Amino acid sequence: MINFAIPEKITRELELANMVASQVMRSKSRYYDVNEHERPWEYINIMWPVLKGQNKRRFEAAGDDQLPEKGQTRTTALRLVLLVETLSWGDAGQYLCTPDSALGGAAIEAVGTEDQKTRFLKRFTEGEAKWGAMAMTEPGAGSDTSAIKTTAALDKESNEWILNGEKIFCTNGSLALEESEGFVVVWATVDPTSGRSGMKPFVVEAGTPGVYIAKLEEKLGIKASDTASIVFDDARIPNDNLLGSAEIQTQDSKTTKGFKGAMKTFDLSRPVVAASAMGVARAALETTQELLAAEGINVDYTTPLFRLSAVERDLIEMQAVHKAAWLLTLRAA
Amino acid sequence: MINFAIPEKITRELELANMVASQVMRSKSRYYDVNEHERPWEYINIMWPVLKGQNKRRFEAAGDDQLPEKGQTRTTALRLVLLVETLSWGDAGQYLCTPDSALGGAAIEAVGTEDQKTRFLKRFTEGEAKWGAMAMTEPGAGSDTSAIKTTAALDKESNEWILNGEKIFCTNGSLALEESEGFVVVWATVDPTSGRSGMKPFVVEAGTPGVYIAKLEEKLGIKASDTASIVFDDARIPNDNLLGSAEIQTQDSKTTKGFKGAMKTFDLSRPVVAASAMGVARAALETTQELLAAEGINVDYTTPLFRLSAVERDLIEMQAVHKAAWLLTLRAA
Amino acid sequence: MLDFEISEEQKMMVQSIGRFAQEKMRQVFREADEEEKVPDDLIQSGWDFGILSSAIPLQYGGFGEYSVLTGVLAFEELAYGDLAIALNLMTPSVFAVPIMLSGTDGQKQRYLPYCCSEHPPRLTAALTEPRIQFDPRCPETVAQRENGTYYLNGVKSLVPLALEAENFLVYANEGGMTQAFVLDRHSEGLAVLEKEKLMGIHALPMFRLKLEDCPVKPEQKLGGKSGIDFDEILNHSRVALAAAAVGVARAGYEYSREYAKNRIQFGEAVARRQSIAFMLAEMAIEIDAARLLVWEAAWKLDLGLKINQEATLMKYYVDRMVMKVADSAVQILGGYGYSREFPVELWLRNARGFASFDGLAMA
Amino acid sequence: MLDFEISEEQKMMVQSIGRFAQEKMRQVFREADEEEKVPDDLIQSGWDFGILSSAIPLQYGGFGEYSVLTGVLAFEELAYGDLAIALNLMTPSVFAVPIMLSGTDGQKQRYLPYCCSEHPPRLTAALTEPRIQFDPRCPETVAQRENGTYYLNGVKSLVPLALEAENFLVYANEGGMTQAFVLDRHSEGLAVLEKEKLMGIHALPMFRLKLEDCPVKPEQKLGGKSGIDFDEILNHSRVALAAAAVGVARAGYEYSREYAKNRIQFGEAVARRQSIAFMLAEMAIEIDAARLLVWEAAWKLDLGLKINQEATLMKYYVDRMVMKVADSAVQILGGYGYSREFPVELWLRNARGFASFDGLAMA
Repeated sequence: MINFAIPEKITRELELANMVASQVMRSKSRYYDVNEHERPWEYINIMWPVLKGQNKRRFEAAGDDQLPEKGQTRTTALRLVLLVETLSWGDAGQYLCTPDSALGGAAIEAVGTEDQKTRFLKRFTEGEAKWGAMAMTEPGAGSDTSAIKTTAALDKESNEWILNGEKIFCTNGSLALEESEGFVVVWATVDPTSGRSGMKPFVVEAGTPGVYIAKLEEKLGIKASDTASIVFDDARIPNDNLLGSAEIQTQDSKTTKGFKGAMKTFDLSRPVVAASAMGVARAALETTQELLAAEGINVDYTTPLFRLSAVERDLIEMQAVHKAAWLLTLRAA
Repeated sequence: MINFAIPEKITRELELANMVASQVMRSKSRYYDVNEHERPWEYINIMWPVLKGQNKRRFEAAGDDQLPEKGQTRTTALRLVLLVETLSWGDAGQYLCTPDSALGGAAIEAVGTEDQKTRFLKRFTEGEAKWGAMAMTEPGAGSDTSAIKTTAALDKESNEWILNGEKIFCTNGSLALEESEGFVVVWATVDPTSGRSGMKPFVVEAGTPGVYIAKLEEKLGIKASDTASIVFDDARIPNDNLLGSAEIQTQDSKTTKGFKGAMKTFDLSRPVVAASAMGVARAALETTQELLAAEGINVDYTTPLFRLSAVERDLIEMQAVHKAAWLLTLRAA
Repeated sequence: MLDFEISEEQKMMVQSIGRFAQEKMRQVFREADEEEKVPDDLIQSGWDFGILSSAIPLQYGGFGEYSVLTGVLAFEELAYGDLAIALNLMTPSVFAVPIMLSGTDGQKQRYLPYCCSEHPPRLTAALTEPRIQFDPRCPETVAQRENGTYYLNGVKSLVPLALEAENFLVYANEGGMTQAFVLDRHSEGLAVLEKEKLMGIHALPMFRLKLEDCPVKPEQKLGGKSGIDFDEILNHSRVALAAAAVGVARAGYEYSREYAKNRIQFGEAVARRQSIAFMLAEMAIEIDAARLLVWEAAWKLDLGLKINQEATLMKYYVDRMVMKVADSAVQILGGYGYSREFPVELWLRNARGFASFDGLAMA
Repeated sequence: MLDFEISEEQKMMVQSIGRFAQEKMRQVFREADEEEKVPDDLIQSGWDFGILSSAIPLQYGGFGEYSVLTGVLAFEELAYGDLAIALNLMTPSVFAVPIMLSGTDGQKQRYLPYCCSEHPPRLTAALTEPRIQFDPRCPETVAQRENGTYYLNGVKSLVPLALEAENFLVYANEGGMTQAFVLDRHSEGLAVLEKEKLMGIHALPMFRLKLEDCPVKPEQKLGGKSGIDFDEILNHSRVALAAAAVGVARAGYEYSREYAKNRIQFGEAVARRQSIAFMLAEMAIEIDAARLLVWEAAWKLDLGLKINQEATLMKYYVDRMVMKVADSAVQILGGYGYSREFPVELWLRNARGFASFDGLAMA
């Protein structure tokens, strides 16, 4: 039954996020834009205890092994999208520094064993702030993710995977590997000749020898956010840091599961990225409206189109496309 | 040396065209829109004597075999583009019925022998109105012109080419083949296995047995313009109605001349088609401005953007893109 | 709680109207456009869905299930079949819905039962006026009261099915507010003028209406003394038209998508070329976004909310969306897009009108 | 007669400035942006082209070859190298060109020879004001005459190189008309305020200027008693800025085109994908169209024609074009487009300013 109402419970939950966004994040927005690569600790220190508590409750509940109901998943997704929109309205760069297992955690949740979940995710329920990340893109593999060249070779003797290669554009790569006890889920191929089906995700933990942050990207915006290049130089990780099976599905197999798993993780993250964009858009739209209102320019929705000023019509267009995009985002959540 | 002035001589020459456009064409625009497939004889009868005279002078001058100077070619192209813009400002559908050898004639001019020029083009200097046309598109070959399936086979006994196939979207196909003593230049392949290099242009004259107008397209607009489907059913034409050489260039030959010839003909026609579009655009723009001016809406070019009404800014945008496109058209001429 | 699924009942209705659109409307829509009329039996079959009568309250002979949301679902499907036939078929709504929303009990009793009859009632409405700067909130047709009688003066345009209408709901300016008056076809001073000549929706014959000192009794003023909330009526119209625009756009999108998948050039389906594939993706995105805007506005109307803002944003987005999508459909069909042998040129012509269709539909 | 070819002399100038842009400006533009300053020797090398002095009449020490068209050709090339450095380098023009156009003979004699000196003179101009609804034809900075002296009051923004300037040309509203006044840096009541913090063109330091009862002698009013034709001066500025926008857009287009030709994904250059190829084609079309609009406006200025219409259409088109092209360049580079290791993000930031750069360049 069609319903566009966002439950009041969720709206109330957002009040804290709204406060963080408008007071903590906004007041430091310009600072972190000017001081690239400094970390927004005010924001992180507020978020971490809250998230840690949530993670703990979720982690403990997971033992019950109950599948969430459909409606519940929906509520969770909606809550996440609204939260991300609100925090990005505050500051998209700072939001990206949220201490969270992020895409890496999602991959572990999706295909990890119980043991792996404990080994890699329990840390998000305790201690200092931590980050997870995912490393997929390489200099030669952008939109063409199937072209990745980072290799993982199993050293049977030590029962370790040896990783070699370079990953770029890894969001929170430095926070995960060098600035906290986090991890990065790295996509590597166990057999360069077998294409997508040879691509597997590996968990690389902070402090692993042979793993270096080669560069932090200097960017146009979201400068608080750490976008790392990571080099793997004979980096050794335990055999069971591989997520899922080591088996290479044949090309004609319908389930090129490794690659599909990666794509699936990205799929789930799409509405969240969209929500972040929507937060930035709303911030821009609201600020524009406030500045124009201060000049006496407001939109009267009963004015016929031919009598609108150009600026008023721009506002209507901005509001219309913003709303259209927002409804699409909510539906995708 | 940069110069945006259109010579007064050319502007003066356009006065007649302007009169025809505003008085003859405009007054019948709606009529021919409602009465599809009727021919705009008022327009044709005014244009034919003028064009016939021009053709005659040009035809006779061609005997002198002087290559035109660069500047002269430029003037000719500019004159043509301005004329087409003006006539299309009058009515684009009627303009397309201009009695002319058109693209077919251009192909003959470009690659025809002296004998072919006389046989096919002299008719445009005398007698009743006539049309030339070009038939390239087929049901299965639109943007992919190299996929044409119409065949031409040489019957060595009778020394005739036998054409079989179907052409569609042939502008003035019916005027050229059934309503005047005209001709159509038909692209057909002499060897379906040799791709583009097998494509050759053939002149098919009005009254050729085995050539039928299968359909006149019913269209969204330009309804005065005849857009014909032509069927060739063992249509026989003399051997020397082939334009250019019958030889098939090998695929690796740098000059797949037949095909390139076709493309070249289209190239030359691009600025003319653009000019026709520009005429329609100017008609729309001017009419809009006139109607708005009657309502007291005019553009003041000194008003700052933020104080413009939405409609005023629309007018500025329309004028700006119109002008940008027009300058590109003039430069391409 | 947020929910983007329509109910089972609504799904069934959408399916059955969708079938009607595909199997019946699409059989005759080209001929209806060229002949400028719709076969009576098709109108009757459409009327048999009872879209209007199901919305009318029980006490006036209907089924009392009025839902703007259900109404817009129906409009999308009908317009997906053919816009002109949809508007033709639903013309009684432009009379009936304002009566439902704003009529006095007497007016409801007099007119609504007629809207539940077996055959479509001959009712229409006149809102638009033949001016570039027409503002429905400030019409130039005026209603002036003198000695207990209103006198209407002005010219109305785009009055659907006016030639056969028995009653007209005429919108006029009374002291700066738009009010509506119910007129009889035999009203003194009312004249149906020439048929409108339009770019599209030919299967909906529309006419000019002239009102010259046309006397109207006060009880024929919609809503009686207090009149109407015109904004509300306008928004009920805009949401219906926007839903229809979504239907037209979807028709163009689906047709051009199937064409692109089947049209082979350069050895592969043109849909495999990014210029076509990305165009189709954008069409799908914008249609879905537009539909969500329509649904949200309809949902709010059903909650009794004022939606001037929502309706304005929706109309702005949808009017542009439908033109862009219909134009892309024509482009994707290449030369065939320009031919009347294919439906997309008709959808482009129909799409172009939405910016000036105010009042031609009601949900 | 219509001719779209520049002269041989102009070609040579374009080539040599183009080389300077490629070989010198592109070496330092990123550092200049991050450091917010341009190396002095680069400015000097640019000044050595004599772009301004060649335009100044012989009797004032120049070469007397003033041509707006030649000026816009130079601007496109310089801005192709780097917009901020170009504007920095050409700052004296915003003072000198209005003097040339509207100055009294005394004003020309006093200031123009200085513009022909070996080193760039420290001259600038103040037009813009820090308000959303700023209209250059109606500034809020006012000039009021009292007892034979003008008093200027107001705040100016975006005054290039104000910190080192010796003279300012300040535009102010005198009785509803925009007039210009030549001020000395030591003028009473004139204060250079804080440096502007902007999204781009960082290598052109700009400042706020405050005028508080700042007295100006009548002979310092540009054009003397009759003043200036401000529209003409504004159009000379707009044509120069539009040419610069074409240069920025071309930089983005060429860079992203080469990237797309060399970036292999899915086994082929991304330039072979229609979504990229068509984007590049549109960029090329719009850059060419914009350049033609600029050239036509410049050509008309050289003929002494009034070009309010041409300048408005040109500015409208060019401001949008440069944003669209610069944004497409960022998009074509994928993730790299967002990185400051690549130049396209800088061009996008610089491009965004054209809508508010009035007065920052003159041709």
